[in-house]
Amino acid sequence: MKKKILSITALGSLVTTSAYAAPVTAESVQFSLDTMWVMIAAILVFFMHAGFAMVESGFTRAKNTLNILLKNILTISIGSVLYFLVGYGIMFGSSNGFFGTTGFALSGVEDVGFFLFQAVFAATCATIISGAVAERMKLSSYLILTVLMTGAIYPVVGHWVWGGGWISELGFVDFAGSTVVHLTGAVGAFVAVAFLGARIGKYEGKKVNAIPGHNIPIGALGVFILWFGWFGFNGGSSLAADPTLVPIVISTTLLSASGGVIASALYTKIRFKQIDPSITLNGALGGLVGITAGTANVSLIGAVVIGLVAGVILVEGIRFIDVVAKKDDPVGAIAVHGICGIWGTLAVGLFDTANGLFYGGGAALLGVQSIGVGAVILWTGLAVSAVVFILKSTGGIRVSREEEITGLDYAEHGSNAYELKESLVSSSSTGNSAMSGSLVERLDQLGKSAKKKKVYKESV
Amino acid sequence: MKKKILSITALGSLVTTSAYAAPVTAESVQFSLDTMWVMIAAILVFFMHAGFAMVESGFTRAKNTLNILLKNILTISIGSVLYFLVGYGIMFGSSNGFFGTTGFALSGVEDVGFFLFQAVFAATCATIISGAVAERMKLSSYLILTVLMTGAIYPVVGHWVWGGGWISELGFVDFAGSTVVHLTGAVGAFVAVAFLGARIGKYEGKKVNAIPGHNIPIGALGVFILWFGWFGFNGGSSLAADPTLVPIVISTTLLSASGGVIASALYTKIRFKQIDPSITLNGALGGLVGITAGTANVSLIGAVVIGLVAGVILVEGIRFIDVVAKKDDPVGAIAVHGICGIWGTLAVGLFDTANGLFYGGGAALLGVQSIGVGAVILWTGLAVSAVVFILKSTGGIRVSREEEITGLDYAEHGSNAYELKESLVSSSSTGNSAMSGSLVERLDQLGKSAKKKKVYKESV
Amino acid sequence: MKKKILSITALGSLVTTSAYAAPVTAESVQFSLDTMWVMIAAILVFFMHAGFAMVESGFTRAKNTLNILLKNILTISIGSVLYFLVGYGIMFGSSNGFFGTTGFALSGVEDVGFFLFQAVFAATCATIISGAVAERMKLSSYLILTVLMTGAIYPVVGHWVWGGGWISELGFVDFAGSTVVHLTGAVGAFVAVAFLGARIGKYEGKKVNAIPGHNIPIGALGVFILWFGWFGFNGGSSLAADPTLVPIVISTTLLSASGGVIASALYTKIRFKQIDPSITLNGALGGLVGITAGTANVSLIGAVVIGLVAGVILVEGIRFIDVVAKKDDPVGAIAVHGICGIWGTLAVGLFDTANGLFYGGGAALLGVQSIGVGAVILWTGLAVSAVVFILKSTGGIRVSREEEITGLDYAEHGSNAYELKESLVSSSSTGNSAMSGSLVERLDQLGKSAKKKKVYKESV
Amino acid sequence: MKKIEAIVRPEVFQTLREKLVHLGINGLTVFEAAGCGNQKGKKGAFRGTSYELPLVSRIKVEMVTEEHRTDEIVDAIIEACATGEVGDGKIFISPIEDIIRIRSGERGRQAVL
Amino acid sequence: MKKIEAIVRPEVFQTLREKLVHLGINGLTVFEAAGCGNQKGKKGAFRGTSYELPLVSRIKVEMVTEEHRTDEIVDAIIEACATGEVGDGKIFISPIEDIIRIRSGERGRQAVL
Amino acid sequence: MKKIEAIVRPEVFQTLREKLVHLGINGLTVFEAAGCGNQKGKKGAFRGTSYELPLVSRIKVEMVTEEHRTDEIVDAIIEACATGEVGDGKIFISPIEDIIRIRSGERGRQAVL
Ligand SMILES: Nc1ncnc2c1ncn2[C@@H]1O[C@H](COP(=O)(O)OP(=O)(O)O)[C@@H](O)[C@H]1O
Ligand SMILES: Nc1ncnc2c1ncn2[C@@H]1O[C@H](COP(=O)(O)OP(=O)(O)O)[C@@H](O)[C@H]1O
Ligand SMILES: Nc1ncnc2c1ncn2[C@@H]1O[C@H](COP(=O)(O)OP(=O)(O)O)[C@@H](O)[C@H]1O
Repeated sequence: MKKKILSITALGSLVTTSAYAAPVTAESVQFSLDTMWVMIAAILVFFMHAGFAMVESGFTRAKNTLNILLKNILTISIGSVLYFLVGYGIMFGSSNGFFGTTGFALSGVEDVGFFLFQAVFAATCATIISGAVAERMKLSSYLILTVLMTGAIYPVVGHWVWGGGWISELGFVDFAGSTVVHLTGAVGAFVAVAFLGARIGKYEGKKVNAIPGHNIPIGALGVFILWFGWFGFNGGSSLAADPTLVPIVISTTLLSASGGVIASALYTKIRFKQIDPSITLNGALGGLVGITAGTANVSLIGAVVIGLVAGVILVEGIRFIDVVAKKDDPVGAIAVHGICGIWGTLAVGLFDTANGLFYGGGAALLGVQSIGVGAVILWTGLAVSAVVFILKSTGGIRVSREEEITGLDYAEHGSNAYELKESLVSSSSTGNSAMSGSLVERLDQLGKSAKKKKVYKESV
Repeated sequence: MKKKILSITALGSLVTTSAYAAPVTAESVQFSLDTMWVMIAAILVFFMHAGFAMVESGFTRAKNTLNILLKNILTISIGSVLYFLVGYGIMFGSSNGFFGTTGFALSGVEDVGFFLFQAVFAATCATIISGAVAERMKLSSYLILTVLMTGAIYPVVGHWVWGGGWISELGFVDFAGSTVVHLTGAVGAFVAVAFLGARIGKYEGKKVNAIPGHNIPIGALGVFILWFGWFGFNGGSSLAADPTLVPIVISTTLLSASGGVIASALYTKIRFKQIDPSITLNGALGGLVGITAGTANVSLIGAVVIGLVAGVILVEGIRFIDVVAKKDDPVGAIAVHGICGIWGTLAVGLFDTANGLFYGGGAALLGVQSIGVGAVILWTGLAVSAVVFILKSTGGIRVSREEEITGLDYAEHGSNAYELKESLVSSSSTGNSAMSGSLVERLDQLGKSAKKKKVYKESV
Repeated sequence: MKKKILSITALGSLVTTSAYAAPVTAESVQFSLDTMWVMIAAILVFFMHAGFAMVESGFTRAKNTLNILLKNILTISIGSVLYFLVGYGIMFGSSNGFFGTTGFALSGVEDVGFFLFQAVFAATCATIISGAVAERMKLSSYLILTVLMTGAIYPVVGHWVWGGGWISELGFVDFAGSTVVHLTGAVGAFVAVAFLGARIGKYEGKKVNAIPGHNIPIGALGVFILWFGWFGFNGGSSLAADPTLVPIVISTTLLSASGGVIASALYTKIRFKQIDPSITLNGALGGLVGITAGTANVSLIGAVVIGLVAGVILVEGIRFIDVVAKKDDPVGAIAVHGICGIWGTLAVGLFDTANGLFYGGGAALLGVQSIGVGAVILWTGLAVSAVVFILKSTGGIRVSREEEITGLDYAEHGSNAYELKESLVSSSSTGNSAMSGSLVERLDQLGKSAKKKKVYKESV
Repeated sequence: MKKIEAIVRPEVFQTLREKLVHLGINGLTVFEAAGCGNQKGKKGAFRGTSYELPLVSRIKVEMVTEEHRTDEIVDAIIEACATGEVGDGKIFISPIEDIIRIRSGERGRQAVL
Repeated sequence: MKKIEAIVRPEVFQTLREKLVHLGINGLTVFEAAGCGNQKGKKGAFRGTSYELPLVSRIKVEMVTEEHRTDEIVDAIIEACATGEVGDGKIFISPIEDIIRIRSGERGRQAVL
Repeated sequence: MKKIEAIVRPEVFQTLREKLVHLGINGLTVFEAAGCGNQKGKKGAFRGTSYELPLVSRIKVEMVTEEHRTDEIVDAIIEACATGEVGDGKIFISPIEDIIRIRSGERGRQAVL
C-alpha cells in the first residue's frame, strides 16, 4: 500500500487547487474517481464488521449472543473514534522513527478519504480479538483492550509497514494487510486467550470437548459478508481506480478464497472422513487472509495455489491451536488470521511475480517477509501481554464462573438474544406479562457444571 | 441536497448532447462518474430496506415475523411504483407553490438516475412506520397508508425542502433528510400508533411491560445493514462524485454513528446499571439519523458530538415514548427517527461550520431549522391523522384481539416463520405429513390472555 | 451484452498502451471508470451467492441446513476456479463455431475485469440448481454437476449468445441473462429434479404435502440480498459506466421486481384467500428474472408490466411445477428462474422499444427470442440429462432413505446447524460435555416415516 | 400424598400460578405439551398447499400435595382455567407413595413443605 | 381409570394417532422427550472433534381411559409402533383416582367422554 | 413396579446419568421442565424495563424399576444431585401396575430388563 500513498498524497494537493468548482480536467476527474473508489472500498470494509458479528455470534452459544454482538458494534464505534483522535496520527503522522507524532484528530490532515479507509481497517484488526475471547472475557476488559489496539498498538505496526517506517524500508510487501491487520489482530487474540484460559468444559484432563456454534446459517452469512467486504479491503488498498491493477486484485481475491474453500472441504474429508461445514466456511476466510499480502503481486494461478495451501494449513492450524496448544478459540480466529496471515505474508516471498522464489527472484524477499512477520509478532505480543497482564492483575479479565455458566447475556445484560415463551413468565405478581422463562432457553442459560457438587447461586 | 440538484439538472442537458457515442471530454467523464456514484449510492439505500426488515422482525415476536417481512418488501415495492407514477412529479415537478404538478410517470423527465435515488428514499420514509405499528396493524390499512405516504404526503414535504419549495427558500439545511425523510416517517409512525393503541399486554394499569424481540442477531445484522446503506444515503445526497465533499460526508456519518453507539452504551450503563444491547444497537441508528441533516456541513469533531448527544437523547427518548407518552413502538422507531431527527436538524443550527451558533453564526439558522421542523410535523401530523382517522372509521386499522394473540402470521397468512415439528402434524387423516404443530411454536402462537375468562375461539 | 463486449475489447488495448503512469486523458479516465463500474457490479453479483445461500437454507428444513450452505459456498468456489481454468475459454475463446477453444486459464487474455464479471455469472447459473435439488441430492453428485455446469454446459450457452455465437447472430436480445444464466440454470434444475425424484413425504398418492421452510426471515434476507446484487447483475452488464444507460437499467430492475412483489401478493390473495408471504418474496425474484433480458431495452412502464406479469406467472408456475408436473422443487427455483426466465426473454419481443411487437416492431424479434429459448432448453436439457443419467447409473445421485430422514447435516457431516441442549449430552462417559441431543432438534433429525413398519437403524 | 396433573391452555397458566400462590401452593413443575380431544386442530397453508395441525398447544402443571388439599386446588384450577369453551383441559389425580427432597433427603410430608 | 403412558419413536406418532382415532380414542396429550435404554446413542462431530449424543429422541403419549379399554389400546400401540428394532419404547400403566373436566367440573368417567 | 420421577437441575443431569449407568440402570426417559418452589425466580431487563422470570429450568427424569431397587436409585439421585442449595428438586415415587415392551409385547418385569 505504501507506494500508492505517495502518489495519492502527491495528488492530494489537487484537493485545494482544483476544488469542485475549478475547471474539470482529466487529472481532476481521475482524482475524483480514485477518491470515490476508495470510499466505496471503505464502505465495503465497514460492512465486514457485520460479517464478523455474524460469524462470531453464529459460531458461539446462544447464551452469549447479545454480548458478542455488543462487542462487535462497540469495536467499530470505539475504533473509529479512537483512530480519528489518536491512531491515525500515530500511524501516518510525521515519524519519530518509531511512530507518528502529528495529525491527531486529523489536525493538518487534508485527505479525509484516506483516513476513512484506514479507520475501518483499524477497527477490523481490533475485532479479530472479540471472536477468540468470546463467551468469557469481561466486556469492560475487552473494551479497554480495544481502545489500546486501535489507538496505539495497531497504529505502530501500521506506521512501520505502511506509514514509511523501518519495515517498509526493507522492501517488505504487505499490500492489504495479511500481517499489518490480520496477524496483528491474531497475535492480540492469542495473547488474550493465553491469559484468559479456556471456556469451562472445553478441556477436561486430556479430553478436548467440542462446543458447537448455535446458529451456523448466520455464521455462513457472516463468511459471505466478509468475503464481499474483502473485495473492498484488498481492492481499495490500491488507493486508486487503476484499471490495470484493481481487476487483478479482485480476481486474486476471488480465486484464493475459492481455493481455500475447496481445500478445506477436501482436506477435512480426508482427515475426518466427512466434510466439516464449519471449517469449510472458515476455509474461505483462510484463503482471503492468505491472499491479502500478495493480492497485487501474484498471478491468478499463484492466487489459486495460495488459497489451496491456506485451506489445508487452516485445518491443521485449527487442530493445532485447539488440541496441541490448547488455546480455546471458539471461532478459529487465531488460525484464520494468524496462521494464514503468516502463510500469506511468506507466500509473497514465493509467488511474487517480480521477486518471488518460485519466479527466480531468490530468497531475499522471503527473508524480508520473515523479518516483518517476526517483528510484528514480537511487538504485538509484548504490547498486548503488558496490557492484558495489567488488566488481569487489577480486577481480572474474566467473568465469574457463575456468570459464564449462566451466559453473559443474562449475567451482564439481564436479557436474551432469542424469544422466551410468553406463557411462562409474569412481569408482576398481579399481571400477565409478555415474557417468559422458556424451558428451552433456560437450559441454555444454565448449562451444566456441578461436577463437584458446587452449584452457583441463581439469584442475581 | 437542494443546491446540488441545480448543478445536476444543469449538467442534465449533457445527457442528450453528449450521448455515449459522442466525444469523450473531461466534463462528460465527470458527469458519468457523478451518475455512477449516485447509482451506487441508490443501490446502497435500496439495501437499507433489508436492514429495516431485519431490525423490525428481530425486535418483535416470532409470531408476527412473516407479516412484518411482508410489510417491508411490499413497502419498497409499492413505494417505488407509486413514486414513479405520482410521487416524483409532486416532489420535483414544476411547482404550484405547494407541490409539483408535472413529471408524473416521469413524463418529460430526463434524469432517470436522480429519480431512482429519490425513489429509494421515498420508500425509506414509508417503511419507518411499519416498525412502529408492528404486531397489530392490519396489513391492508398499512398498505393504504404506504400508498399515500409515498404517493403524496412525503413528496409534499420533499417538494418544500428539496424541490425548491418555501422551506428551502428560508435557507433550511437538511442535506440528506433528518427531517425530510426520518422525521416525516416518524411523525407518521407516531400518529398511526396513537390511533392504533398499544399491543395487548404492553400496558396494564400503571405497569409497563417489556415485550422483548425474538431474534436479536438478525436485528443487529439489520442495524449493520442500515449503517452500511446510510453511507449511500448521506454520501449519495451530494449528487456528485465530489472528492472534497464525499469523504467528509462518509466520515461524519461513520463518526456520528460511532458516537451514538458509545453514548447509548455508556448511558444505559449509568441509567440501568447494565449496558442494554438492544438500545445500544439503536444507538447507531440514532447517531445516523442525527448526522443526516448536517453530514456535509459539520466538522468531524462536530459529528462525534452530534452522535454522542443523539445516543443519550435516544435512551431518554425511548423511555419517554414508552413510559411517559405510553406510545407502544416495538422497535423504537419514533425515538430513533423522530426525536433524533429533530435533534439532527436543530444540531445543524449549532454545528454548521459556516452559520452555526457554536461557530459564531448566531441563532438565525437555528431558527430556520426550527421552523422547518415545525412545518413538517404539522403537515405530516395532520395529513396522516386524516388518513388514519378515515381508515379507522371505515373498517378499522387493527386486527382482532384473537388474531393479535394468535399472531398475525398464522391469523393473516396461515403460516409460520420458523419450522414446526414434523412428527406432530398430519396433513391428512390418512397420510403422514411434513409439518407439525410444535409444542414450542404453539406456545408462541397462543400467548397469554384470558384474564377475564374470555378465550378466543381457536378454530380459524 | 454482446455489443458492449466489442467496445470494451476495443478499448482493451488501452490497458497496455495507457498504463497507470501514462498521460491521463479523458478517454483513459472513462476507461478506468468503466472498469471500476464493472468491478463494483461484479462484487455485487458475487454477493448474490450469499442471497442464494440464505434463500435456500431458509426455505428448506433445519436438518439439511449445513448441507445446503456447503453446497452454496462450494458452488461459487468451484465455479470460479473452473470458469478460470476452462469455462472462460469455452465461452469467449476464439470460436470453432460451437464453442471457444482458446484462453484457458486466461492465457492470452488481457481483460481480467471482464473475466471476473463473467466468472461470478457462471457460478450464479450453477447455484440455481442447488436449491431445487436440496434435501436429498448427494453432495458428491451435486459437485460433479457443478463442475460440468460451470466448466462446460453454461459456457457453451454463453458462447452462443454472448460470445459471438450463432444465436447472437440471429439478433437475439438477452442483455443480462434471463435465458443465458437463469433459464440455463433452471433447465439444469428441472432435469436434476426429474432424475432425483421428490423428497420423502412430498407426494402421497394424489396428495401434495407442504414442507415449509424452517427460517423465513433469513430466506427474506436472501431475497433482499439477491435484489441488491441484481442491480450489479443487470447494471454491470452494460460493461460501461454509461450515464444514459445504467440509470435506466437500475430503474427497470427496481420497478420490475416491485411489480413482481405486488402482483404475487395480490394474486395469492385472490387465488388462496390470503397473501402468501413465501411466494410474495419469490415474486421479487420472478420480477428480477423477468426483466433481466430486456432491462436495457424496455421502458420504465414496460418494466412495471413485465414485473406484474412475472408475479402472476410465478404463482401459477410454482403451482404447476408442484401440483401438476409433480416436480419437487423446495425453493421454487424452476418457476422463478425457468418460467420467469422464458417470460422475460419473450417479453423483449413484446416490449423492446425499438423492435417489440407492442411498439410496432412486428413479431420478428419475438420469433428470434423463441428460437433462442428453444435452443438453450434443448442443449442444456440434453447435456444435463446425459450427466445426471451417468451419475445415477454409477453410484446414484440420491442419499439413502435413512440419511434423508435423519437429515443430511447429521448424516453427511455429523453435525447440526443450530444449538443442541447442553445438559443432555456427554462427550465422554466420564465427563460433562458442552453438547447435547436436544429434544427439539432430535425431532427434526428423526422426522417421521415408518408407515410400513420400517424404521431405519439409528446407529450411524 | 397425591399428584395433581392439570392440562391447561397456555394462556391461562400465569393466572393459575398466581391463584395457587394465594392458596399458599408454591411448588409446582410445568411442561410444554400438545393435545387433542373434543377440540379439533387447525389448518395452515404454505405456498398454496394447506395442511392440518391436529394438535393444540397445552401446558401440563404437576403438583404433589397432601391429600386434604386436593379439593381446594382442583377448585382453584377450575376457577382459573375454565372458559366454558371446548378444550379447557383435564385434571388427573393419582397416588404418590413417597416424596424425597433431594437437598435434605427429607421424606414424605416434610419434603413438600 | 387408568393412565397409559407410551414412550415411542417420534416418527410413528402420526400412525399411532390415526389408529387411536379409529378406536374412538380422541383424547390424548403428548410430550417431547429423550431417552436411553438398550438402544445406544449416536456420535456427532464438530471441527474434527467428536462427541456423544447419549439420548435419542422420543415422544410420550399420555391417555387416561377406562380400565376395560386398556388392553385394546395397548394392542393398538404395539401394532402402530413396534418395528422389531431395539428402541421401540415402553408402555406404562398406572392408576388414576379421579378425573375432572375443567370446562364443566364433571368428574370421573364423564370427564373423559 | 415403581415409577421414580426426579425433578433436578439441568446441570447435574449428566452426572446423574453416569451414576445410574454404574448402578446398571440404563433405561430412563427425560423431559424439559420448569418449576418453582422455595427457590424464587429471577429478574430480567429489556430496554430499561425489568420483568420477572418466575420459573427456573428443570429436567425431569423418569425411571420405571422394580420395587426393591428404588432405595438405591433414590440414594444415587441424592448423591448426584444434592448441592445443599435451595432448589435441588424432588423425587416422587408412585405405583406402576403394568409395563409393556412395545418391540416384543413382553410384560411386567421382563419389559424393563
Ligand atoms: N383421555 C385423555 N387423556 C389425556 N389427555 C386428555 C384426554 N382427553 C383430553 N385430554 C387433554 O385435554 C385437552 C382438552 O380436552 P378436550 O377434550 O379438547 O376439551 P374439554 O376437556 O373441554 O372437553 C386435550 O387437548 C388433551 O391435551
Ligand atoms: N426403565 C425405564 N424407565 C423409563 N423409561 C424407559 C425405561 N427403559 C426404557 N425407557 C424408554 O424406552 C425407550 C426405549 O427403550 P430401549 O430399552 O432402548 O428399547 P426396547 O424397549 O426396544 O428394549 C428408551 O429410549 C427410554 O425412553
Ligand atoms: N409440590 C411440588 N410439586 C411438584 N413439583 C415441585 C413441588 N415442589 C417443588 N417442586 C419442584 O422442585 C423444584 C425445587 O423445589 P424447591 O422447593 O425450589 O427447592 P428444594 O426442593 O431444594 O426445597 C421446583 O423448581 C419444582 O420444579
